[in-house]
Amino acid sequence: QDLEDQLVIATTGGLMGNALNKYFYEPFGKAKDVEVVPVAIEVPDQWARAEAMMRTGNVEFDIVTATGPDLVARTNMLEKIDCSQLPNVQKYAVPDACTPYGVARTTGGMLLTYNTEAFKGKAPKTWSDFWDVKQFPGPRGLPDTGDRDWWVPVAALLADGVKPEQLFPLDLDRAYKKLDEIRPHVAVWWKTGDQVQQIMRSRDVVMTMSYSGRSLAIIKEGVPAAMSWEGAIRDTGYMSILKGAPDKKAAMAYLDYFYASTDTHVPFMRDVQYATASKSAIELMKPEERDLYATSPANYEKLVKPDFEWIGAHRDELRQRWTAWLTR
Amino acid sequence: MNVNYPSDKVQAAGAAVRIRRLEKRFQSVIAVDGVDIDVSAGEFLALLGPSGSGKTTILMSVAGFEFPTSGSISVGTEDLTYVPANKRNLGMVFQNYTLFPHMSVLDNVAFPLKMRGVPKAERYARAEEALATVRLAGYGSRHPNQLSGGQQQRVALARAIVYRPRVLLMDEPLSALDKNLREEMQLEIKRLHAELGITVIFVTHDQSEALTMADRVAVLKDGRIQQIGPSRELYERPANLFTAGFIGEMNFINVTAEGSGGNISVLLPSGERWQLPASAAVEPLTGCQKAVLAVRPERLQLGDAHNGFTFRVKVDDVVYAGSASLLIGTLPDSTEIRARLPGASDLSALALGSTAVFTIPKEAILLYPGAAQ
Amino acid sequence: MNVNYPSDKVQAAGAAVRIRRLEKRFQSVIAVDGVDIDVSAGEFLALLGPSGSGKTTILMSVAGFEFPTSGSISVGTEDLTYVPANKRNLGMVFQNYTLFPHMSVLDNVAFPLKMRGVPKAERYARAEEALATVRLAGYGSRHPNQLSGGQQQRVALARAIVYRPRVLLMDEPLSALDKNLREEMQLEIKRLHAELGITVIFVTHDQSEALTMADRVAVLKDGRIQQIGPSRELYERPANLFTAGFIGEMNFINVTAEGSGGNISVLLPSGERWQLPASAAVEPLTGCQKAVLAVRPERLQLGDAHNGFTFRVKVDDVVYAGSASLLIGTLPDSTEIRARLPGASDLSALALGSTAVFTIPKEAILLYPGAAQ
Amino acid sequence: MTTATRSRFWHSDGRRLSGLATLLLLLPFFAIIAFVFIYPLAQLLFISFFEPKPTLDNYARVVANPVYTRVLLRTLWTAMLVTGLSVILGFPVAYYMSRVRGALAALVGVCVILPLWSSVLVRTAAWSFLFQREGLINSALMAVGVTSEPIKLLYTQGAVVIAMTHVLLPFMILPIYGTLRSIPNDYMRAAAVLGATRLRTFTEVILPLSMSGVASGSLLVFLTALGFFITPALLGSPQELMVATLVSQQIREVLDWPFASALVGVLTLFVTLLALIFSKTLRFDRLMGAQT
Amino acid sequence: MKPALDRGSLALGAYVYTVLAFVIIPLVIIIPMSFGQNDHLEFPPSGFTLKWYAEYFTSRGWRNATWLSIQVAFLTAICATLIGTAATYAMVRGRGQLASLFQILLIGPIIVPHIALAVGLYLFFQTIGLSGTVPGFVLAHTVLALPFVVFTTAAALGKVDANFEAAAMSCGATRWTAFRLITLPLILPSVVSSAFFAFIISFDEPVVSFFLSGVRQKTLPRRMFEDIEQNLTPVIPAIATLLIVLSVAILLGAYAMRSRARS
Ligand SMILES: Nc1ncnc2c1ncn2[C@@H]1O[C@H](COP(=O)(O)OP(=O)(O)OP(=O)(O)O)[C@@H](O)[C@H]1O
Ligand SMILES: Nc1ncnc2c1ncn2[C@@H]1O[C@H](COP(=O)(O)OP(=O)(O)OP(=O)(O)O)[C@@H](O)[C@H]1O
Ligand SMILES: NCCCCNCCCN
Ligand SMILES: [Mg+2]
Ligand SMILES: [Mg+2]
Repeated sequence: QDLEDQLVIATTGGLMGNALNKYFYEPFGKAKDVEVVPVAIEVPDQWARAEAMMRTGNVEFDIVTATGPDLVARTNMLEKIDCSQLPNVQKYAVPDACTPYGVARTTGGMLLTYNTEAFKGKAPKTWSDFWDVKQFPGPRGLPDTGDRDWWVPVAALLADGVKPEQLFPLDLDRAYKKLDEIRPHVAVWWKTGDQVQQIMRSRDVVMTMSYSGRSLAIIKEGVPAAMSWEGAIRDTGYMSILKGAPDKKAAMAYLDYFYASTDTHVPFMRDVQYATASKSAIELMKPEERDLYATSPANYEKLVKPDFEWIGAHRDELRQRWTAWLTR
Repeated sequence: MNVNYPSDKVQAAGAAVRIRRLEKRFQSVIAVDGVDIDVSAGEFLALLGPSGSGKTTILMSVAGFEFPTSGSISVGTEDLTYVPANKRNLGMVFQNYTLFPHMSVLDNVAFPLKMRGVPKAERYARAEEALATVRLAGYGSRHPNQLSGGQQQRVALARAIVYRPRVLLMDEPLSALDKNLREEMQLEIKRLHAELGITVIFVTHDQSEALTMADRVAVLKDGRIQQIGPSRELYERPANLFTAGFIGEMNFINVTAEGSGGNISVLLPSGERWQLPASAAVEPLTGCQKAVLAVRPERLQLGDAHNGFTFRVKVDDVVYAGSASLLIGTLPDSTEIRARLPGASDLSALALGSTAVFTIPKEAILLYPGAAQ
Repeated sequence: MNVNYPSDKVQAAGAAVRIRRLEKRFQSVIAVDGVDIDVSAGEFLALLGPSGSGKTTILMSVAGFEFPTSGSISVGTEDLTYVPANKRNLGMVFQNYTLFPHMSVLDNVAFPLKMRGVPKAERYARAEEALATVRLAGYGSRHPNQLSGGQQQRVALARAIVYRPRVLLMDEPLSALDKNLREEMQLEIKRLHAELGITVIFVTHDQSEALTMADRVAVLKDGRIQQIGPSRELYERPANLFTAGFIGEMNFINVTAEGSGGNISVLLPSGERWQLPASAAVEPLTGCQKAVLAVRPERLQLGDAHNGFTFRVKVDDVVYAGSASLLIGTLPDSTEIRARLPGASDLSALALGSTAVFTIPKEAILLYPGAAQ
Repeated sequence: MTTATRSRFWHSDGRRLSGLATLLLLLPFFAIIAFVFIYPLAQLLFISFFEPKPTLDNYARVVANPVYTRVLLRTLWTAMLVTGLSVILGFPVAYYMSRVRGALAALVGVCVILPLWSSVLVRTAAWSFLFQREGLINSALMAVGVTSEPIKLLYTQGAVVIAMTHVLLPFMILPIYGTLRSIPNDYMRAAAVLGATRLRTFTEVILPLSMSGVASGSLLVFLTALGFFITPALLGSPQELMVATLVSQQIREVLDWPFASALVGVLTLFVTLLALIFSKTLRFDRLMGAQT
Repeated sequence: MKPALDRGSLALGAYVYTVLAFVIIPLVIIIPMSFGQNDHLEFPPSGFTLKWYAEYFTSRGWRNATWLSIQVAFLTAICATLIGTAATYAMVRGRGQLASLFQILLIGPIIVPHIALAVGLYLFFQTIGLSGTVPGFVLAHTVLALPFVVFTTAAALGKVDANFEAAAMSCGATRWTAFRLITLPLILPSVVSSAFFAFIISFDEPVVSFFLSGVRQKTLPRRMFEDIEQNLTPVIPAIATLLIVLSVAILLGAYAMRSRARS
């Protein structure tokens, strides 16, 4: 196969970047004689760069990280992916892993995480508990990053008693009315995964919405924290190919390679605390370990499945509403 | 000698200043080394000395900006040695005017009254009055940078006297002005002193300024007083070689002197022998000793005037200087001699290299023990 | 009058400087307004004038640091009007020494030679020699900040003459020095001038410095030459009222004058009438007109000396000034009159407020058309 | 004789450089500023006026939407708070610096300048650590008994203002120090001898004379604060959103570059206007007075 | 007797040192945290280890970032000092016509939000291929450092009497020689310290580097920013400590040099 010499992949840095490098980039590079160049970059910066690349016609990235709504809202910047060209994905990944604009990489949940020492044995479970400052007093954390403009309203609607399956289309008026209640108790609007870990460690908050992987990391670290999968929002990171990517063939090859080996997915999942879409890999784990991941059947069924079409179509409205409310 | 102003007026306003065993060290430097000065009420005293002689340090100690290492300072009956400057109630004029640039002239002059809580209307009235005293009535609304150097110094003077302090201190107040302005201001300050009867201590390193302005002059060197006395005394009978050389011009001739009875006999380098009256010796002479004969250039008369000693000088240079001409010459032993001859003199005979005859009046000669370098 | 040095030596080293119709404007300011000066080879010319009169601008034009708006400057036979400063080969001494602080004294003096590519050994030898000329042999290894002001100015002088320029320019080189040092340096510079035969143009605003040092003085005001001539001429017969007032002290009395034949008759404010010789009038008088009678304070003699006109003065102040005393008084019409009396005079009769009689020698009187303010 | 007036462009008029030499020496400066500063900003402005089509809509949005006007006003307010706090903290330090001599002066000087020499990132991170709920400040406050519960410090306007002040303080201190040092000592002495207490000397003489330093320091701090990014981003909560962060959001997340450019345009226009109006006040030559 | 220290100066002193503590403490607090054993930051740190320093010195990523930053900062120091000193000299000794334009342009890089400049520069550099290259960083950082270089050298140049150069020229020196032999040696301490300043500004610049850093080329602050946001471990305090020590050393060196130059 005649691949390009290099492949530029934009991923968030830190733990995720290191693990990807170890389990996928290096082996792929060796196997296909392609130099993989990882670019550690926050998702928003990645899109800003991509925008500039589109404007100047000088595209540097091949593979970028996209979230669900991006696959709907940013199709003008993405290459269409022909899933039939990715036999390994077809073979080893869960059925909906390949979409027209992205291949699922990792799945986690935006879930409630709390300090186990804060409430004298009581344990909050649902978003209603998050809103219940009488029973569970103390400062809260909520995200102000990534897809918070729908994550947080979704949590608010759940707290207000909306059934998960009736969430979409989102009733934003109701959501923000509910949000007004919790607002005074939010001490931190966190911006990065590392920050959400820090505020849990430093007890700047007693309860927060968090990436499941980050929560898992601090629990393993020994911080007295626990997470609840009740009402967690599914958060899948996709690998997409930027329009005009210089190394498109290598990119496609990598997407396929990612799912080629089930064996590497298990230690990878243990390292990054997120599940991949490899259906064969999760089956290799013991049940109790499996339950730490979003894709374990028990958890997966509790996850709120967002309607990306709706979200993608209402992106501007969501964001305007959020900014207007938050900066008030 | 200065003309004396009616003494009752003088006594009224000024205060006496007593400086006792004043000493001030800066680390290893002894800036002032045991100075005693009594300034009587209404007196105008000049502190004169070369750079670094301690003039400013003494004045600053009186003003309260330096606290002495030891010794005391009192004004009138009060011991002020360690009183802060702003409680001393003395007037002070600085070299560079120090008018506050952000205030009008009137506000500058009214400033000390404001500090003393004088109500607005009164303080402006009094400030106007002080401006009139320095002949700047009507300049109140200007800003300092719209005035000439001399005018600025007048405003500084007005500001220093507006609260009628009993003592006025000035640290080289005129040295930034050019010659004509300086001479005008010298007279102005003297006039003010006479009018107000204030006690003035005036620092300068310009000896003619000190002589012109002061009732008495204190000559300083290395933090010590060399001589203190009225101008005429200092000029006409300086107490030691330093003062003699520092104030005015002076010719020095090394001689050997022998005192006997009412007369002194001096042996000049030329081998000549002059008999001087005993009064010529500023300090008593004993037996036969090395001495310096001193005489002012303006006391030398061209030609044999029959009223003193004559001697011959080789003419090295004649410098025209308007109101006088300066002749520079040498004695046979190459001692340099200067003579200042009135402007209208006929100098046509004094060709370069020729020899001229001069006469020194007997009473113009002073004799000091020691040797000139 | 200055003594003339042997003229052959002078001619050898200096160059003539010709300044023609020099004009320099800074935007709207006319700093120099059509000045013509001829400085002959080896001459010492002083530019004298009040602040802002254009002295520095003229000197800088000669040095090449200002290019004139119009007019020309030549040295010797060369037109230098627009030649860059570094190609003019003139010596220059600035007011504030401008010794390069990071170089030793010897390197400072050797600097111009280095610029001319003189080999190291030779340039140090010549620099040592120049230092010896200004009597600073042995100071070469010091740094400028280890020298006194006078010594620094000598080094600056050595640096300016080491490459034997034919013209030496100096802009108030002595004004930062104190009086004694200044007088010493004045003689030093004159000595150097005589020794080297160099042409010197010397800027000063101190008239006594100009009179003492220069062969000729050019008096400037508002960018124009008021008078140019030898010191004695300037002092004894100033060409106009400005020069008369600016150089030395002068008493001015407003009179009405009427010239007729060889005599002039002036009517004094007191009503007296004096008959003056025609030579008293500096400019010819026509008919009956307002005029100013001018006389120097040192020409007034106390008492009736029978050799001139006598008049009465009310004594306002007598100021002792060492070598002389200054009497300040007023005529009946309140014109101020000053008299400078020799130091040894007996002034005991001059009580404040009393009236004194003075004599003016006939030949001491000058008469100018116009009126004093 | 030469009387033709010579062009001062081609020829030095003696002491000063010729116009040509001046230009040649300035050329690299103007070139790099033109290409690496003016041009890129101009390009952004171009986008703001011409995308999607020639329009003023982007600017209209800045003014019309209360969210954005609120952010602009909050930015102004924060910059003013920072400026005020800088004056209050900085003036006495500048004053003290201008009085002390010797080793003490060197110590104070180093303390003032050191922040200029150390990473804004690191300093901001340090503040976030100090401001934590169980951070040093809260521990200290609780130990002293000022409070029994930890107070919320981090992600507040207070945190942003304090940390920004910390970053900008040297820009306030140095110009004030510069003016204070240029006031001759004799003015203080003159005031004292005329009867002013130290306080009166300060209020009547020193303060008015140092106002030009305060003005240039304030303007510099204020203008710089308007564009601050790192500190509000790391220490502030969304309620403290400032213009630069909004710009960054529009650029990084919303990808609405025309609008972000319009925001930059408004900010740049405002800042340039202020700088032009006060260009007389801005004595930047004094800024680095303490450095040399 | 001699008056003791009055209450006013005591209060002033107390206030000033409190402010200075406010200035210094955030810098000092960093240092002990770099020795903590845990992965995350804590104070007081538990245990003592040098492993974070070791990690910094051995990690290829940190090393590459540091090396890039050193190269860029070094070249920036040279460019900014050359361009800045030339411009300052022209302003101080030149004809002064462009003075107000110069002043306005000079403060531009300080007061225009860096994020705006960063985006603009990114767009521009991306088109001409300078983005993520050493020359690209150097150009951008030179613009940011120029004002500080100019302020520093202008202050020094203002203190050098113009007559020094005039004197040298009257001695036969061309203007260039006069500058080289007289003016330059006299302002050299300030020129050197402005070069250090430019170095540090570049070495420390987070915002513009943030956008200009390319796929491979990443400056030290860019990496630090990343780690602060995504992976905050005591490596950051360790680097900060090293930077602070470096700054203090340079500052003290500059002071020493100036006081030697003065004596
Ligand atoms: N603050 C100070 N610290 C150290 N030494 C000082 C200080 N003030 C003065 N001196 C030293 O004390 C001596 C006397 O200084 P002072 O200023 O009183 O002299 P001065 O007679 O006023 O001289 P000048 O005519 O130059 O003004 C000098 O040797 C001076 O160097
Ligand atoms: N560079 C300049 N720009 C504008 N005006 C100037 C400049 N240089 C001199 N002038 C003006 O030209 C006039 C003459 O100045 P110049 O310096 O020649 O006088 P000066 O006789 O040397 O005075 P001083 O005795 O004060 O040194 C003054 O009015 C001065 O203000
Ligand atoms: N710094 C942000 C960490 C982002 C984690 N992304 C999670 C994607 C989960 N699948
Ligand atoms: Mg003194
Ligand atoms: Mg001049």
